[in-house]
Amino acid sequence: MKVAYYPGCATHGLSKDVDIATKRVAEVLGIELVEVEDWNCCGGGFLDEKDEEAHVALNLRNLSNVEKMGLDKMVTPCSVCLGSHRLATYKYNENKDLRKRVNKRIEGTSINYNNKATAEHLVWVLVRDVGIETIKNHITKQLTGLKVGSYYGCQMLRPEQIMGFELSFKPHSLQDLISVTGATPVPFPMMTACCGFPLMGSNPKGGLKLAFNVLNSAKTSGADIMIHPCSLCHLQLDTLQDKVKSEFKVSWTLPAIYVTQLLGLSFGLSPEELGIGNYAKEILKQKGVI
Amino acid sequence: MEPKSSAIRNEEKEIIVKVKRFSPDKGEWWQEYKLTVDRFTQMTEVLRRIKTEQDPSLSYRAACHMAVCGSCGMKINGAPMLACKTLALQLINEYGSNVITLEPMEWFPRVKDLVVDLDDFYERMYKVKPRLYPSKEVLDGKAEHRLVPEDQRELWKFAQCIWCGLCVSSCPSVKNDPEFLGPAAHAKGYRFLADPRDTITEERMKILIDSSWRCTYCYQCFNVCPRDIEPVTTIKKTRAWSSKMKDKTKVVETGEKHVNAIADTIRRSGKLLEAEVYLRTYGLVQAMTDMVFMIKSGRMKYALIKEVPIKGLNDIEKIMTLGENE
Amino acid sequence: METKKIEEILKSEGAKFKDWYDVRETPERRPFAKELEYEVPGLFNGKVHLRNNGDFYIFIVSKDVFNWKAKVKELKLKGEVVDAAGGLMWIYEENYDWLRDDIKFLKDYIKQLRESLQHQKH
Amino acid sequence: MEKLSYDAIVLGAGLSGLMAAHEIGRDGFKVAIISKVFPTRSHSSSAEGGIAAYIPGNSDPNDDPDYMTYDTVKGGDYLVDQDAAELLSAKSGEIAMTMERWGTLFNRQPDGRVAVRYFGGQTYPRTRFVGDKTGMALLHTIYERTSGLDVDFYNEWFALDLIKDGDRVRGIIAMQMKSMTPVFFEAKAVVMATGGMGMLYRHSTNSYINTGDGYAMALRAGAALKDPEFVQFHPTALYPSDILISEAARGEGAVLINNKGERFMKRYAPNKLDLAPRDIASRSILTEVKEGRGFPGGFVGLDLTHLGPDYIKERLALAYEAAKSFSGIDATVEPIPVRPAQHYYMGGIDVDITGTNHDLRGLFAAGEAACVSVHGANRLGSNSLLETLVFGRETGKTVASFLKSTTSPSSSVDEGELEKLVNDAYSFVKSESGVHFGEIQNKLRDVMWDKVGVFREENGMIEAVKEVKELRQQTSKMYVNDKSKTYNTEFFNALELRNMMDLAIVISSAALNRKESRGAHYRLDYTQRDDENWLKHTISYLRGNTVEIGYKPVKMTKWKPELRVY
Repeated sequence: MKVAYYPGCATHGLSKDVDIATKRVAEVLGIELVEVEDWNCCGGGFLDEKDEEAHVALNLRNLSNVEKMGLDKMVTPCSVCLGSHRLATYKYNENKDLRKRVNKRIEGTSINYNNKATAEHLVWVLVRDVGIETIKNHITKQLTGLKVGSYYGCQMLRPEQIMGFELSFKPHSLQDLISVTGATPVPFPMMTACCGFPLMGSNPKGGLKLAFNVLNSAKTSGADIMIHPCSLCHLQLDTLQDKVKSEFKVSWTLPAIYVTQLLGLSFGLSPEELGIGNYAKEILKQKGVI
Repeated sequence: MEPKSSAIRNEEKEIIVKVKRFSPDKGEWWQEYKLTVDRFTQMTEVLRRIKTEQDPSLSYRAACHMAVCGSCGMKINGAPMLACKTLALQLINEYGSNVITLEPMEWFPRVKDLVVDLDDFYERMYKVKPRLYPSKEVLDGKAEHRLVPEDQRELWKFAQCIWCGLCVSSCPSVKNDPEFLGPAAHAKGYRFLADPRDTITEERMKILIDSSWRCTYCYQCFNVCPRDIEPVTTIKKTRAWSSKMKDKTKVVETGEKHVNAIADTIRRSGKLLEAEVYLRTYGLVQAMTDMVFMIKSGRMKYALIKEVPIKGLNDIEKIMTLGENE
Repeated sequence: METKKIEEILKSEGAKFKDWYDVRETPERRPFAKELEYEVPGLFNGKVHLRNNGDFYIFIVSKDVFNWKAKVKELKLKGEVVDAAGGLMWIYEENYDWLRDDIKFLKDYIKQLRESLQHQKH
Repeated sequence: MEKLSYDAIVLGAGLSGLMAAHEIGRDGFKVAIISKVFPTRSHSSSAEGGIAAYIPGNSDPNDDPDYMTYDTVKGGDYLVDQDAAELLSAKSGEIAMTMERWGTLFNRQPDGRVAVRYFGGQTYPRTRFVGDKTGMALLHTIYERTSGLDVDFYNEWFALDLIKDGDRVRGIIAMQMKSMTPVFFEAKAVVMATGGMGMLYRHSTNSYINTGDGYAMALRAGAALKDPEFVQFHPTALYPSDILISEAARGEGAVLINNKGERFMKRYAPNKLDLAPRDIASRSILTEVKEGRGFPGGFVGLDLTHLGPDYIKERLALAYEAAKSFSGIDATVEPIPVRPAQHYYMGGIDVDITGTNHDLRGLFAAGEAACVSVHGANRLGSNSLLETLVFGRETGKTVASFLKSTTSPSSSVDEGELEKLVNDAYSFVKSESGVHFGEIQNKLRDVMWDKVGVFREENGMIEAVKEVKELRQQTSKMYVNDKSKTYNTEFFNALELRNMMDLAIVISSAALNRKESRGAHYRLDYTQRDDENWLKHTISYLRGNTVEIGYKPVKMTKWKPELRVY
């Protein structure tokens, strides 16, 4: 299977381990990830507030490049990049006044979008196109005994009318992926709540509290570790472990790893090959997984 | 003759409705009802039939049964929805179970059964001065408003809030931050802020802008709004007014720095340069402090990756500059 | 510049018109457009609405046409009919040539309409 | 009992109530609005198509207010008071522009002025609209405006009864639904703006809250209802939710079909076919169903499929969306299931064009609750929103001048009588056995639909009167299962049912009495209009168990009755 691959800025930056693990896992599963030719930033979920037309146009540029590559599916590991592209095409199609303004902007650029290429989340491709059964065939190491919180976050699910892969209030894609590794999925009350990352740019205190709410909810529900589907959740939930610890006076950590990092472990790949971070390694060691 | 319409090939199914009931004297309990529905049965009709045929004591609100009055907001199978806009059989198919749960909306205090006290919601709406303040000349009939169709379409999209409360009930920032007005109030506020017929712009900016930077962009309001008014979109649009604001608060200042840094780095390289954005948003001191966490988590090495500008910078320049000249 | 060109076209098509005036959303705001009222004597009247960004529309008011909306399909107009109800019709014109051609067309159209009505009466 | 004093009480917070309160409050009088729902939940929000308005300088060049009046009079089958219709037309443009000034986001022409479109029965286009949610837009505008004024809102308060002293209105007893506390609202004037009564019928496009409370309270206090037999049925309500599918659908070419796939309107209206007037179309659909050519459940199909998906989504957006959301039907591939449903009540509390009732001093009414006789025997589309605002405002002005010239009564209201009214209401809660409201209500809705519905005839209506009387008898033996002292909706539903019964007896008796067919009142045994004997308004009072019927002449100014042909 060949799909266009849009890593996004964070996946090539501070969340590089998401990129590393995703590529390794895709390789094992026989998915050919072709990086989108000369891709640009999707706006990071913020640009639209400053300039809506620029946001739409930037995202159309990526999708237009995908079309030029002769592909129609653009897969991204990052929920914000996903939301950004899908919202852009939704607005472009639904709002004729905005469309007119965007068309003015892209006049004379390389952009030529024909509504063929769409953005999809890596998890959707894994669950729907590759299939749980196929993934199962590649499992070499059962992660038995590991309790994994299934954290969905926001934009892989919402708005449901634009994402549409699964019920936003009753998702199960991540639980399915956890189950296949032999680990125990731990759904928890705040598994679809916001991690607070988008609030860090304006109200970091509030953002941190949201992160704590999520981690605490997973911890209380019995998770050892959690997986998530987003390069920005990754920064928030994993990097801030110690900040949360000191700010909210708790003794535990609840590391967050990317979904493909968990899959990779069950494919027998080493934590180093998957770029797994320090906090997670510690827990995985404790639990005898590595 | 076999009817051509599938409406005519109706199916019927027995469902079990589990209602989370409550009254101040009896407390909380779950109650089950069984009834047969067809593919057209709205959840408001399910409730009406329970009430008139099985249990008259069940309390809920409902009026228009066409998603314009906003009375029947509740949690259906855990999701905040209007009962009228939800078909019983569709739920059963989507959730793969013939059991449907009904609960009152979250966040608002319960009054009885599915009825909640919406005063908190209304107060939020009144805070944004939810009415047009037209110019005196127009009110006196000495002049007439004009409003171009493009503006009418933009504003009408956001003006269709039916005060149902679903977005506020499911908003994490409402629960997290008392200074945040909530999604519905922001939609209402923006609808007037951006209305060229309004005259109290300064006051509206004071009411709305600080709060707008307290939203966490989780898209839940967009997700649950039964009228598709996209409150989060109005919050984004409100933030754009920050540059016109005097006496900015801390959150506004930080937020603006953050977004400007994002826009600048994208324009320069086509990519979002995280390290630079971080530095410009929080300043050097905070950035140094936070570096400790970066090192601890083991991702300091990634912070040093040097991103190469994209080749098509001409495109980016064009896309982003035109916006400033408009 | 734009106003002069529109005036020239109206003049050449035999229309009478008054001065341009500014339009704004409220009296306090800056104008977003200019308008000019015209009349093609004995046939129809209306105004030209010229936006600050250069977009312009012509408004046709006719006592002869019962409902423009029902006629849209048979009108061979260059511009796009953006609104029509009863004797009122708005056309978006992309350029001056379109404006000129559409006024020409409508003059003929209404003349012919009257003739055919006369014909029916006889 | 706690007492609160006001100059005026407005009952109902829909368009007419809010407009009336706005006018009263503007004159500095102390006014309270009492509503059993939060204002924006009122049924005004369900209005779709638009509000008719002749706006000078922004209307068809051939149109003028006289054409508008003529359309209204003819549409009402000449039972319209022509002075009322003239007032409606004359004030239409100004009221629409007032709403614009207050912020209503009317659809626009490219130059930024309010746009206009055609609606059924209009000689020239006059309908001003906000997409297909005009009622919602207007209601929100006027609530937003009045909520910023010095007007007291009592939302989710349920009114029990009108209090009078001789023939003078003294106020209202109402109960806060949350706490169930009864309060006497003392006032010199009461405006009934309580809306319609669709819940009396098994099928109705109305909200669940439209239970005719105002009509019943007025009747019990001794005021008359005018033309109570005139109930409008709309032919195309969505099955089974009875959400209105606008006439615009058939205007754009949609076709009614029966279970044989046959375009059956050719049997009933060979020329106009599917564009036949509302009453004829309603009768035709029900005939098909009765004769076994409907679909199981009792509906026919409204077929749009031949129009093509793009056209449907652009021109008939609401019909498309409603069918999808509420019936799970994709109108681009299969017919929309429709059937007639009660839609509007032309009858109402007898008032003149100032909104004044002449039975009780201090009683006023506006909107659907009132019968100003501006709709006659059949209302035209786009005229109801207009009526609520024009006559809401007229009524408010009348109340303000009434208050200026009226002194406070010297005696105070008999406390014992107030207590008795509350106790009567509470008797349902106190009873330990009897019938539940739901059982009686469902029976009532069946009787009204089957026997005082689209088709009427002598025997059926005699039976209806008898059955309604029996049900009304049972109502007094109702009991309320829920004894809760918090938001006890069962208790309020029981009181609503009591109101519905008082109204039902009047409707069925008046319908039996009128021996002709006119507008929405269609009798199989008298199929023609009879101007000689029946060009007059019915005036009906409820005295205990009997309905007393009298008449009033129709006011004519310019337009003599002629055959109603379209």
